[in-house]
Amino acid sequence: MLNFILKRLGLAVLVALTVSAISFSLLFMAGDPAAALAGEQATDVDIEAIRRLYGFDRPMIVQYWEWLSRALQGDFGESYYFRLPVSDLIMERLSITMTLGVCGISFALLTAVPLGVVAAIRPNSLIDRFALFLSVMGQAMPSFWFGLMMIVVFSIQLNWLPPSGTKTWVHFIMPTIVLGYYAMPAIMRLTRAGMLDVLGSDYIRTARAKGAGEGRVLFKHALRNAIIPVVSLAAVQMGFMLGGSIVVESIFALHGAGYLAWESIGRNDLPTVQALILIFSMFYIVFTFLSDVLNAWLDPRIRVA
Amino acid sequence: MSEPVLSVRNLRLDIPTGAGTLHAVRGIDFDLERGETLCIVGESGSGKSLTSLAIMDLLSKRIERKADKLVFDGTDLTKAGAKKMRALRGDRMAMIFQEPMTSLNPAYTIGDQLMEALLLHRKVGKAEARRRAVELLEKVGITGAERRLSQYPHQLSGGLRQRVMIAMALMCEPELIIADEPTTALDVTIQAQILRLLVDLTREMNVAMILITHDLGVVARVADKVAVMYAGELVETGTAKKVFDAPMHPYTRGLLRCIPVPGKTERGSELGSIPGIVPSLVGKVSGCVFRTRCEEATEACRGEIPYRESAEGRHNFRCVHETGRRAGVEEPA
Amino acid sequence: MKSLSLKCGVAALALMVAGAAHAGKSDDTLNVAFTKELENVDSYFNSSREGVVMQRAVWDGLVYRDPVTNEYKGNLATSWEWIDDLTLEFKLREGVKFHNGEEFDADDVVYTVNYVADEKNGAKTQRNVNWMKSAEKVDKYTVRISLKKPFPAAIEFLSGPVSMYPNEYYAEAGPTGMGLKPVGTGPYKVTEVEPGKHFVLEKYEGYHDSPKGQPEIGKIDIRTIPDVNTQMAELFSGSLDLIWQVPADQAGKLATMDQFTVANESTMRIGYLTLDAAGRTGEKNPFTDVRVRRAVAHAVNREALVAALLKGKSKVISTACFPSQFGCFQDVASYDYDPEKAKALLAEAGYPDGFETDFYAYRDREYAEAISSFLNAVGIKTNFHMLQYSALRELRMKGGTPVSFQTWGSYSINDASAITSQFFKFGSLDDSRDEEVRDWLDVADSATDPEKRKEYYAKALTKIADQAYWVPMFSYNTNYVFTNEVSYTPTPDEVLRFVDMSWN
Amino acid sequence: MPGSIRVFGWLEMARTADTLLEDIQGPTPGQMLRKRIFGHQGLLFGVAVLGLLLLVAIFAPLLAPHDPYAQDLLARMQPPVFLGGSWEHPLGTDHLGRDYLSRLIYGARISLLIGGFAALISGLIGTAMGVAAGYFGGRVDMAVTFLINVRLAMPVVLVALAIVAVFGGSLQVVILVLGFLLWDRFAVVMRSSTLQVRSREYVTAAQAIGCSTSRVILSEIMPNIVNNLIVVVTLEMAHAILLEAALSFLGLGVQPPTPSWGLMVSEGKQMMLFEPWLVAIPGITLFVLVLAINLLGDGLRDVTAPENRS
Repeated sequence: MLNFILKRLGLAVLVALTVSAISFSLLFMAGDPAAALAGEQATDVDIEAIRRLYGFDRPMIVQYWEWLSRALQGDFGESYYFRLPVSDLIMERLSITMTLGVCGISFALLTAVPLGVVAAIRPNSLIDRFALFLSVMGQAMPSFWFGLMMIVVFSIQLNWLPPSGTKTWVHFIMPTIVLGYYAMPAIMRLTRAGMLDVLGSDYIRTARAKGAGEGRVLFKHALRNAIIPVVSLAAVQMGFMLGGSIVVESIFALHGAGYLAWESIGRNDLPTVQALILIFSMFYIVFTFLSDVLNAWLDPRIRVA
Repeated sequence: MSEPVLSVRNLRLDIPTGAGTLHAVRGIDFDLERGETLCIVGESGSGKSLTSLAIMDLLSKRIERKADKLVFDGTDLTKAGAKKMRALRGDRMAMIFQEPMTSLNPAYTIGDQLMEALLLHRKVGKAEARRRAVELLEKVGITGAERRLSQYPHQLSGGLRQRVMIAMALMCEPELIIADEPTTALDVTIQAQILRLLVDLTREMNVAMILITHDLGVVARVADKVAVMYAGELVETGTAKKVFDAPMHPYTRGLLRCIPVPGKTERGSELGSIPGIVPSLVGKVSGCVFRTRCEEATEACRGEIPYRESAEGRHNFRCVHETGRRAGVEEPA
Repeated sequence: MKSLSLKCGVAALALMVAGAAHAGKSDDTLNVAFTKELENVDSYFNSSREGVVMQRAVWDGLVYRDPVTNEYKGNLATSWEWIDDLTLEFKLREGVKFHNGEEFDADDVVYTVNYVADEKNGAKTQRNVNWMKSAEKVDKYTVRISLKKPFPAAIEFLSGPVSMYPNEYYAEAGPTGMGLKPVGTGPYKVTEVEPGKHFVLEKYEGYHDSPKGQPEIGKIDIRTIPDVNTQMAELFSGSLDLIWQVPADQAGKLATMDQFTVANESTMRIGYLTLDAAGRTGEKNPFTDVRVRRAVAHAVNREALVAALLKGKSKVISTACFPSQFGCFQDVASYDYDPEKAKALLAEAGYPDGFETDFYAYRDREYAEAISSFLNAVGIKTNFHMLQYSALRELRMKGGTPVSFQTWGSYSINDASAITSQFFKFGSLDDSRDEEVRDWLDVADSATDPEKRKEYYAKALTKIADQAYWVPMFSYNTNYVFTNEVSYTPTPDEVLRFVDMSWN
Repeated sequence: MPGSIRVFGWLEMARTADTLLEDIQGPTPGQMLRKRIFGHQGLLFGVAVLGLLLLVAIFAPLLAPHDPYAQDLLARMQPPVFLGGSWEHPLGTDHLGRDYLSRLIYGARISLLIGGFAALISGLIGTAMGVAAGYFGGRVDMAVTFLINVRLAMPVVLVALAIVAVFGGSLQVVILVLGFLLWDRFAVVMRSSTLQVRSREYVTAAQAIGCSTSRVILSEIMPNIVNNLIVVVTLEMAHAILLEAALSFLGLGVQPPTPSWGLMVSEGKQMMLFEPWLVAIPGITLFVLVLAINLLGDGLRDVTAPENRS
C-alpha cells in the first residue's frame, strides 16, 4: 500500500512539474505583459517603465526558475493587476470555487448515484428510461445556455432564486445545478452499468443464498463494489468541474477562481493566470491521487496486494 | 421412513421470451430424505442449475416457477413469501456455487462473509460468530483459520475459496445443501479433495445434499440417489446402484456409454457419442424430448410419455417403451 | 466544507425561503453594479472607469470642474495662480478633515504629489502625473507644484485624476493598504472592501463645503457583476437599484418599463478606424494611398450606425477628437456615405475589384462587425480579428495593423492634447507618421496662449481629416438605468456621481 | 479420483450449450445486426438528424433564403414568423439585421466543420499515441500514459481560452486548439483496445510470419479496434462542438461574421431577457446536433459491442 502511494505520488509530482512548465511557457507568449499591465490609456513611456520595473526583458528560463522556486514556497508573486500577492487573491476566491465544486459534485452524486442504482435494479423501467433521457439531455445541453435559461425562469419569471451573488446558500442553488448536471450523466451511466454488472455477479447470488435481504444485498454487497469506479470518476469530474467553473461563475457573478482566471487572461495578469492554471491542475492531480488512495482503501484487491 | 426433507412434485419453470414461452423445466418430481445425497446429472443447459435455484427461490424474476408440491422441511415453498424464504436461505438450506473465484464478495473479508449468515439468522454476538467461523474453517481443512478471517478472497487460491464456501454453507447447520458443480472450476488435482470433504461433512452432520455434476464417476461414488436430466425433464431417477447397473432410459444408457465409469466400463471399449440436436423448448412441448437423438425412437414417441416405475421399484424413467427399448430390438452387442 | 455541501442538499428543499433582502430607499442603501473588477481602489493604481467613479466619491482634488458648465472651481484649494510657466501656487481650504480624522494641509499635498510623480512608485497611468515634477510647502495652507515642462492642461488634470491623500496614513499604508482601506476627504467614506467584488460606501457626515455638493444617500453598496443580463435580472428582482453602461438595445427595452428610469448621456469616448497610411505593415499596403483611405471613409454609413446601434446621444464625428474638447476644431473635411464613390475611388487607386485586408478590433464587436460589413460591401474584404486589448496593442506597437477599429476616452480630459497628440506624434501607435502634423501638435501642446493652441490644433486636425489618416466614426454614450425611487441626472463625462443622487 | 472423465467431449458435439435460454432457430449474425440497428431508436434518430444537418450544410447556398452576411441595420432583430414576424425572414433577423435562418443554415457548416476537423486532428494524435502505447508497451506506454496524465491535469477551458486569447479566434485557431486538446480520450480508448487485441492469435500469427510492424498495426490491429474509434470520434465531435460554443460564449471562439451557432448564442445573449428566441433558436439547434451525435455514438457502441449494451 505504501509502495503504491509513493509511486502515485511521484507520478503526481512529475505531472505537476510538466504542467507548470507548459503553462508558464504558454502564457509567456500571451502578448506584451507590460502593455497589459499599463492599461488602455497608458502611453509608450508608461509601458517601457513597467517593462523595466518587472524585469520582463530577462530570458524566459530565468523567469521560470525564479517563479517555480518561489511557487514551491507558496509565493506566486504579485498580481500585475491587483498589486496584491497572488496567493492571497486566489485563496480568497478559491473558497467560492471550492464550495461550488463540492456542491456541484455532491449534487451530481446525490442525484446520479440513486438514479443509477434504481435504473440498474429496474432495467427498462420508466425510471430507467427517465434516467437515460436525463443523461442524454445532460450531455447535449450547453451549460451556458442552461444557466441563462435558469435565470430567465427562476429569477425573472418566478422570482424564486437570486440570479447572482454568494451571500447565502440560496445563491448557490442555481450555480450548483448548472455545474453539477454536466457531471451527472457520466456518473449515472457508470453507476448503472456497475450495478448491473455487480448485480449479475456470483457473489450477489451468494449473498442472497445466505438469506440477506434486498437492502443488504443492494447496499452492502452490490453498491460497495459498484461504487469503486464511480469514486475515480467523481474525482476526475471534480477536477474538471473546478477548471470548468469559468462559465458558471461568469453567468452567476460568483467571484471565484474560475472567473478570476478568465478575467486575468483578458488582463494579461501573468502571475495570476500561471498560478491558477497550476492550482487547477494541482486540484486535478490531488483529486485523482486521493481517489486512487480511496479506491485502494475501498478495493482490497489493491489495498492488500 | 420419516417425512422427506424436500419433496418436489411437477415443478415447472417458464421463461417468457420474444418468440414465446420457453418451458425450461417441466414436471420435476423427486423426494430427498434427511442426510441423503441426490446427484443430478445432465448436459449443460438441461435445467439442473435452474432446478436448484428454483428450490432456493433465487431465480431471476423473469422466470415463472410453478409446482404442485414444493415442501421443504415442512414448509410449503410455493406459498412462502420473500421474507420467509430469506429466513430459510442460509439457515435451513444453503448453496455452494460452481465458481469459487467469483462467488465471494471481493470487498469483504472472509470472516465478514462467513459470519454474515450466522449473524443474520441467529441471535449470536460477533465473538460467538467468529468462534464458529474459525471452527468451521478448521473443519474444512484450512490452516491458520484465525489469520484467514481477516484476509480477502483475492488472497486465497480457488481451492481454499471453495473450502470457504463450504464452511459458509455449513455455518447455520442447514438441513439441505445444494452444491452446483462445486468442483468444475477447480484444478483437477484438488477436485477430489474438495468433493470428499463435502461428502464427508454432509454425512457427518447428517445434511441432505443435492449435488449437481457432470461427473458420472463422482456420482457413482457418492450418490444415494441419481436423477438424470435432459432438456428440462427428469428422464430417469433411482438409487445410484439401480441407475448405474440397469439404466432404463435410452438417454441414460447413451450417457453411460459415452463415459468410462471405473469398474463399469471395460478398458478398450469405444467411447460413444449421441448425435442430433436438442429440440427447441419454446412453445408447446409434446412427446419425448429425446426422440430427435434417440435410436429407439418410434412414431409413438410424439405422443404422451408415461413416467414408468421399473420392475424392481424405486427406479423411475420416462419412456413410451416399457423397457426403455423398442420392441423386438436386441440389445446391441 | 462538509457542512456546506450539506447546506446545498438542504437547499433544494427550501426554495421558497429565497429572495434577497430587497434593499433600496427603505433602508437608505443604494445598490449599484460594476461590470468590471476594480484592481485597487487607490485611484493612482487603477485605470478603469469604475476607478474614476470611486475616486470622485472618496477623494477630492485641489480643483473641481463643474461637469455641466465646465467651469473650474476651488475644492481643496480655494484659489490658485500661475507663478510662471512651470509653477502653480495654491491656497488650501482650512478645516478639512480626512475620513480618519487626519487634518488636511500642505503636507498632504506635498506628500501625495511627490509620491505619485515619482516614476519608481509605479502609478498606473503615468500621463496623469508625470507632468508634475514636485511640490513644496510654502506654509501650512500654501503649496507650490512644479512642472517638468509647460503644460497648459495642468488645471484640468488637477481637477480630474489628481486627488489628495493623507500623508501620514499613506506613508504607512501605501497603495495596497489604501486599496484595502481607503481614506480620503470625499463625500463618501469606504466602510467595506472585498477586492474586486464588493464595496460599501457611507455618507461622510463631516464633508466640507465642497462644490461637489453634500451627499444625500446614506449608503452605497457596490457589487461587481460582469454579465449585463445578470445585472438586469438583479434589477428586476429588486436587489439592484442602479446599473450603468447598459447597451442601447437593452436600455431601449428597459425604458418601456414603468418601474425604471433610463437616462442617456454622451461620453468623451469616440470610435474611429485607424488606417495604415505610413505603410508600416508593408510598402504596398493599399492604405498608403489617400484615395483608398477616402474610399473607406465613404464606405461606412456612420449615420446608420449611430441611429441603429449606438442610439442615444451619440453623434457622428469627423474630427480626431471629441467635439467638446479644447482645440477640437470642427470645420474639417467630412465624408458622406457614398458606396459608389468609394468604389470609384478604389478603382482609381488601382483596385477595381477591391482587395483583402486584416481588420482588427478589441471591443464593441457589434459595431466593429457592422463596420467591416460596410467595407465588404464596397469590395474591401476583411478578415476579422477580435483580440484582447493588450494583444492588439502589442501588435500595433510592433508592426502596425492595416486597419483597426479603436476607441479612446481621453480619460475624461476635456482637451485635445489628451487624444490627438497621443496618436499623431510618432508614438508607436501612430499609423500616419506625418511630420507636419507632429510639429503643429508640438506647438499646440506646449503653447500657453489658448488662441495659439487652438490655431495649431485646427491645422493638424484639418490635415488629419483631409488625408483620412483616421476615419472618425461616432461618439459613445452611456445609459444609466435606475429604479423610480432614485433621482439622478448623469453628466456627459461618464462619471457616476453618487453625491448627485437622492431618493425620490 | 483417477479415471474420472468429464462429459464435455460429447457435449460439445451435441452443440447444445445455452440453447435453453436462446431460441435455437436464431437469426444469422447479419440479420441480428440489422435487427439491432433498426431496433435502436436512438441510433436511428442520430443518423437521421445528422444526415439531415449534413445535407443542410452541403447544400447551404441552395437552401438559404438570403446571404447570411448581408446586414440591414434598419431591420434589426425582426421576430421570427411564429412570434409575429414576416415570411421574408422566417426565423427573424439578428442584431445586425442579417437573416437568422440563413445564418443558422450556414452555421451547420461551421459546427460540423469544427466538430469534424477537431475530432480528426485529436483522433490522429490520440490514436497514434494510444496504439503505439498499447502495441509497444514498456517505455512507450509509460511515456504516453504520462502525457495523458499531463493533458488531463490541464484545465481545458482555461488553456483553450488562454491560447485563443493569444492567437486570436479564427476558425483555424479554434479547430487546432480543440484538436490539440481533446486527444486524451482517443489515446485512452485506443490504448486499451490495442492491448486487448495485441495478444490475439491472429496478431501473433502475423508477427510470426514476419509482417512488418506497420503492417501488423494497419492490417491486423486497426480493423479490430476501428469500431471503438468510431464511437470515440462521435463523442469527441460532440465535445468539440460544445466547447467551441462555450469559447464563443466567453468571447474567444470563432470570429464574426462567421455564423457559428455558439457565436449566435453569444451574440443573442445580450438581448436574452427581451428577445429570448435569439438565444433559444441557435441553442436548440446546437442541442439537437449534439444530441444526435451522442445518440449516434451510443447507438454505434450498443450495436457493435452488444455485450456492453447498457
